[in-house]
Amino acid sequence: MDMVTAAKVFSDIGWGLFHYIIFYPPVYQFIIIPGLVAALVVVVFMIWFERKAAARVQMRYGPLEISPRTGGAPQLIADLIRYTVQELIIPSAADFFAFIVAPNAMLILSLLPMVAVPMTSISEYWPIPMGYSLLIAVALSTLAPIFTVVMAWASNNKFSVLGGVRESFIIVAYELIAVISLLSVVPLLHTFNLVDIVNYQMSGIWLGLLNPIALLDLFIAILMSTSGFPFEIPDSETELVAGPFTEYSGLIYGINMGGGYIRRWAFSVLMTLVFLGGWAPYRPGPGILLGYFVPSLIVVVKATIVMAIMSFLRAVYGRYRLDQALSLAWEVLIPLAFAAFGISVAEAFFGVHP
Amino acid sequence: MSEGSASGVPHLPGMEVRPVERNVYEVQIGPSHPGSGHMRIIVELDGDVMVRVDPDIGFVHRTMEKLAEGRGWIKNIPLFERMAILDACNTTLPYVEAVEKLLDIEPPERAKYLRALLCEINRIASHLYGIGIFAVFLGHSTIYMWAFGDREVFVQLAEDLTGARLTHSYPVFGGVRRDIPDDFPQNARKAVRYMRYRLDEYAKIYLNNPNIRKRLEGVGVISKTKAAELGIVGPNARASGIKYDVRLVEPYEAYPELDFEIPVFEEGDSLARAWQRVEEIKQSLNIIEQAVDWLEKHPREGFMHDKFWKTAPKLYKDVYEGNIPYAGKYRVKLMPLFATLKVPPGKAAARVEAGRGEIFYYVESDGKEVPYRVRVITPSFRNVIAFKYVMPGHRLMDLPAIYGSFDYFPPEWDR
Amino acid sequence: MGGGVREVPATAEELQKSLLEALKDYKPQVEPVKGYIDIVVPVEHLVEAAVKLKELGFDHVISVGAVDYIAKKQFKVMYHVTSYLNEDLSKFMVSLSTYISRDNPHCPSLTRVWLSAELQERETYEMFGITFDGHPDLRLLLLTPVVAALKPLRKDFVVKEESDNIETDYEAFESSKWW
Amino acid sequence: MPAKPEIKKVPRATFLGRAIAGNIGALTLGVKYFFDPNRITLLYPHEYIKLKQGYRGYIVLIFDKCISCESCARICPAKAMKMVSVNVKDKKLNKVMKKKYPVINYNRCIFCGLCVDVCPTEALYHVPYHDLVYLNMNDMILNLEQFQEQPEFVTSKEGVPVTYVFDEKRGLVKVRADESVKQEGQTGQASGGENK
Repeated sequence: MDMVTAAKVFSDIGWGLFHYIIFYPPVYQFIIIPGLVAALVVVVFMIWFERKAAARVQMRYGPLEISPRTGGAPQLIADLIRYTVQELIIPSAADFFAFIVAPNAMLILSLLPMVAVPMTSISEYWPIPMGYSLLIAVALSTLAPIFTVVMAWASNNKFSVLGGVRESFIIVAYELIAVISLLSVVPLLHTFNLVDIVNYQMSGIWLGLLNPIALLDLFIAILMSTSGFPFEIPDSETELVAGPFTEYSGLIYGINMGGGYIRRWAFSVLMTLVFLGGWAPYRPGPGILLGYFVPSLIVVVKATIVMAIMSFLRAVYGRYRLDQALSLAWEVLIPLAFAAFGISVAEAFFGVHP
Repeated sequence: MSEGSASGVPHLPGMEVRPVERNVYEVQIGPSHPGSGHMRIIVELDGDVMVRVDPDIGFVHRTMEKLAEGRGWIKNIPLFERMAILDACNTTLPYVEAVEKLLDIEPPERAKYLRALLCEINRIASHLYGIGIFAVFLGHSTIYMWAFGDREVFVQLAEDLTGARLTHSYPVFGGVRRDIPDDFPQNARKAVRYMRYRLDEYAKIYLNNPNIRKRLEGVGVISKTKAAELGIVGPNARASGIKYDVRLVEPYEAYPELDFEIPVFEEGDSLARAWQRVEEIKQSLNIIEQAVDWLEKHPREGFMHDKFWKTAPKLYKDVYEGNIPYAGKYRVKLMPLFATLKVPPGKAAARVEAGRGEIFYYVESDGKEVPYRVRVITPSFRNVIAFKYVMPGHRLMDLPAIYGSFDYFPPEWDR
Repeated sequence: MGGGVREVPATAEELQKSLLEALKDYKPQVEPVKGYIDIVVPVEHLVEAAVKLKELGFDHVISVGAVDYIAKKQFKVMYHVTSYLNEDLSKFMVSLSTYISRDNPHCPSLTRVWLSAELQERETYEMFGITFDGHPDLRLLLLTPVVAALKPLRKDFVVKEESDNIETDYEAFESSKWW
Repeated sequence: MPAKPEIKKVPRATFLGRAIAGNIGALTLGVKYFFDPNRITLLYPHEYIKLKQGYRGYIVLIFDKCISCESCARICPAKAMKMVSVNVKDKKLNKVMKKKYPVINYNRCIFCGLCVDVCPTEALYHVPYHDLVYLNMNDMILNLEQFQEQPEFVTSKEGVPVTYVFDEKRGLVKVRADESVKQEGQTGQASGGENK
């Protein structure tokens, strides 16, 4: 019988903690990369970038005063602290439970697709079996926006309700586009497996090049879903003060404000994997560093660039009217999405498939 | 929504309780609202379509007409320019003209050109302000910043000319208060050239942007007859095809001698109103060039009516010529009698084309040191009525697209 | 006005003459004014005169204003009109005005003739307390009911302002009273 | 030449021209300014604008020139100026007599400059700055002694003086005030907004 030393017990527990909880891939992916922590870091950077980029175009500096040398980069940290310690006002007429739960549920559900995406081709680090991972990720991504409608209804405010109605119109419109254009790669590669999809793109032919219409469609659908310009319709501040978020304050408003970005982050990661080659051209090597961190870093950088392009549109566009956005979605983008699907089928037929 | 809202609410003075129809959703846009600026629009929505629109104004009312009855004649000039400080010269000019009619004097030629020059600088600044506010209504923050940044160029010109950025108090009875500084002509020409090329960029990123075009095209259409019936003014009327501009029908100051066009659009929608302002800026730039050329060519004399300048002591001329080091240069000093001016009894009216449209003053004097009655009608006030009759039938998201296209300015219409 | 010479088809005098001719059924009077033509008709003929002017081409109202002649116990209500669609008439401003009694002032509304007078009549209503009979929507516009009850633009409403005394003694000046 | 009306048309665009040329034009212009920003922000109070002479700023009294005519106090639209009586020694007559002098209340002053323009002996003048801070409203009422000295321009102690010069390509260009004289002739080479 071996001696059970205290040191061994502790090291076993530590190893267990690390292996089964902290680096248990589903948990790790959800909490750290590409989940909550990475998302927060990227969102903080992205809000700063959005403000700085718009400011550059708009003859001004943007956030600067807090630290002129870094271009005002800590501004968002300061904002975060402010939101955290600000007073939380809950209107007496609001539905308390739904008012509090909905934003948090939205935040969590926005990140849920992250438990289904692989960050490397080494099966040891997959969060779930990858057989139908694209389908699962797409399905999970559709859960979050419903809670925006719940928030609007719970706020018991006219502007909120109008914003919530607009949001629900938009959900119905963009989801179909996003789902069809994401799934348009399936007939081409005969697989729902995200790892296979990325591995195919290792050859240098990104699916975005093979099917640019699907890429464009998905790009616009993401903008719509996360109310980015030119589709910033639910919380259009000129006529509806802040849309569904009118009654929110303090930390919960901060969650709401970041919520859209986090959803955009989740979609960007998905888009990177499916259309922009994932961790290609890097081939994951052995070990956790080369096999997991490097490829996931590549994905994060690519997805950040996608988000940066989306953020830059704020400086160029105004917002569409609700019915114009909807008609754009139903009359232009959905036919385009079907066309993209058709292109994939045609490409598969003519043998682009490896 | 309709039943429960009125019950159990105490009826306070000034509170209005009225039934709302079923299936109608009443939204109050304003008064302290990012899209409105101290003005409320009560909108009744049927689905997404506005069925009744009631503009509720008066949140920044300052009783200018009453205050004017208690102040001396010249003291009203700084008062009235606070109606629309970004259009200060245009706003006070008809008052000055009306009083000049009562005094039976006419400013000399150079003063007329100087007034026209500042009027056009103000008009550009005012239009740029309007473009900027309109753009932020549509969510286009870049043009908002650009227009306000480029407006700074013209505010700087006005500052060089008058010594104040916005509240110029520039035209006074019989003349003006400053002559152009020496480096003004070259600065003005640079500003004109800069703005011309900037306007092309505005068109590229804003007016020809498919997103903005889609928002504005065919929205808030006002036909020519409808515009005449509602009596809307200025660029908004001209965008509906009405060939009416006070500079055209009753030219004042130096305008009869200047060569420029009055742009008229016939579409009558929000997009035409937006283009109207761009075209008017182009014409104003032409006028600035001509006025500056004229002022440069002609000798520096005749900036104040002889009645107020002939008897001026030598010191006044020294100040004008800059012989007194601390006093600046090209300042036109006022005779002390301005402080206690008495205007002969009579009634006079004058109108001027301000940035947002025709501004009208009715001035009545009974021979005292203060006016008996001053009636001011500002362009924004006459445009309010359009909201009531044009907006119904449009969608709620068209409200900013129509509201902004009229170039609203609450302090001006509330007076 | 202005320095330029314009060739106009009709001068203001000619227009005034022709207007008096056209309105002669309604006992028009002319008052000497500068910058526009002032035609005064009795209050009972106001609507008819307005209809006639509209037929002549004066299609919109610039200003609806009133003047309080407290010594004569009268209000003068003025409608400054001009034309948009007839470009020859645009040069001229014509004021159609009427005198009404100062106590219990009533005036027929011209909103049905000129829609553009709607908000301005509401303003005159609240500022002077003149009731415009037949106005479709006579409510307060700029003021709250409490202030409108004082009828602020009437001459007997005096704004309490600091006196015009320009002198002050040194001690009072330095004290904090003087904002 | 009087004005003439001119019918204009809103530029029309075909569907493709709108969807492609319009979007590309807007995006390229945005990208152009992203890489070459034209900033005009004044980083107040690290920088402050050195205003030209002639700016209607704070007003200072030259005691010896004042002839007590009261014009300034009479013309003041905001009733910010008042006359106070003080005993002064007249040099010519060599006796002490009561004279009136203006004092000013900056709570009310609107900087219209009418008092300066109306003064028959040019006893008042503007200093070219206006951004002063007072600790309380009482301090803004100047007495006769304070009215005679130029107010302390605190911003100038910490900040860098800049001026804006006109430029054909960039509208207003911010330059250091001491350099603006040098750059007078050749403002084209814009130091842009990066000038700090």
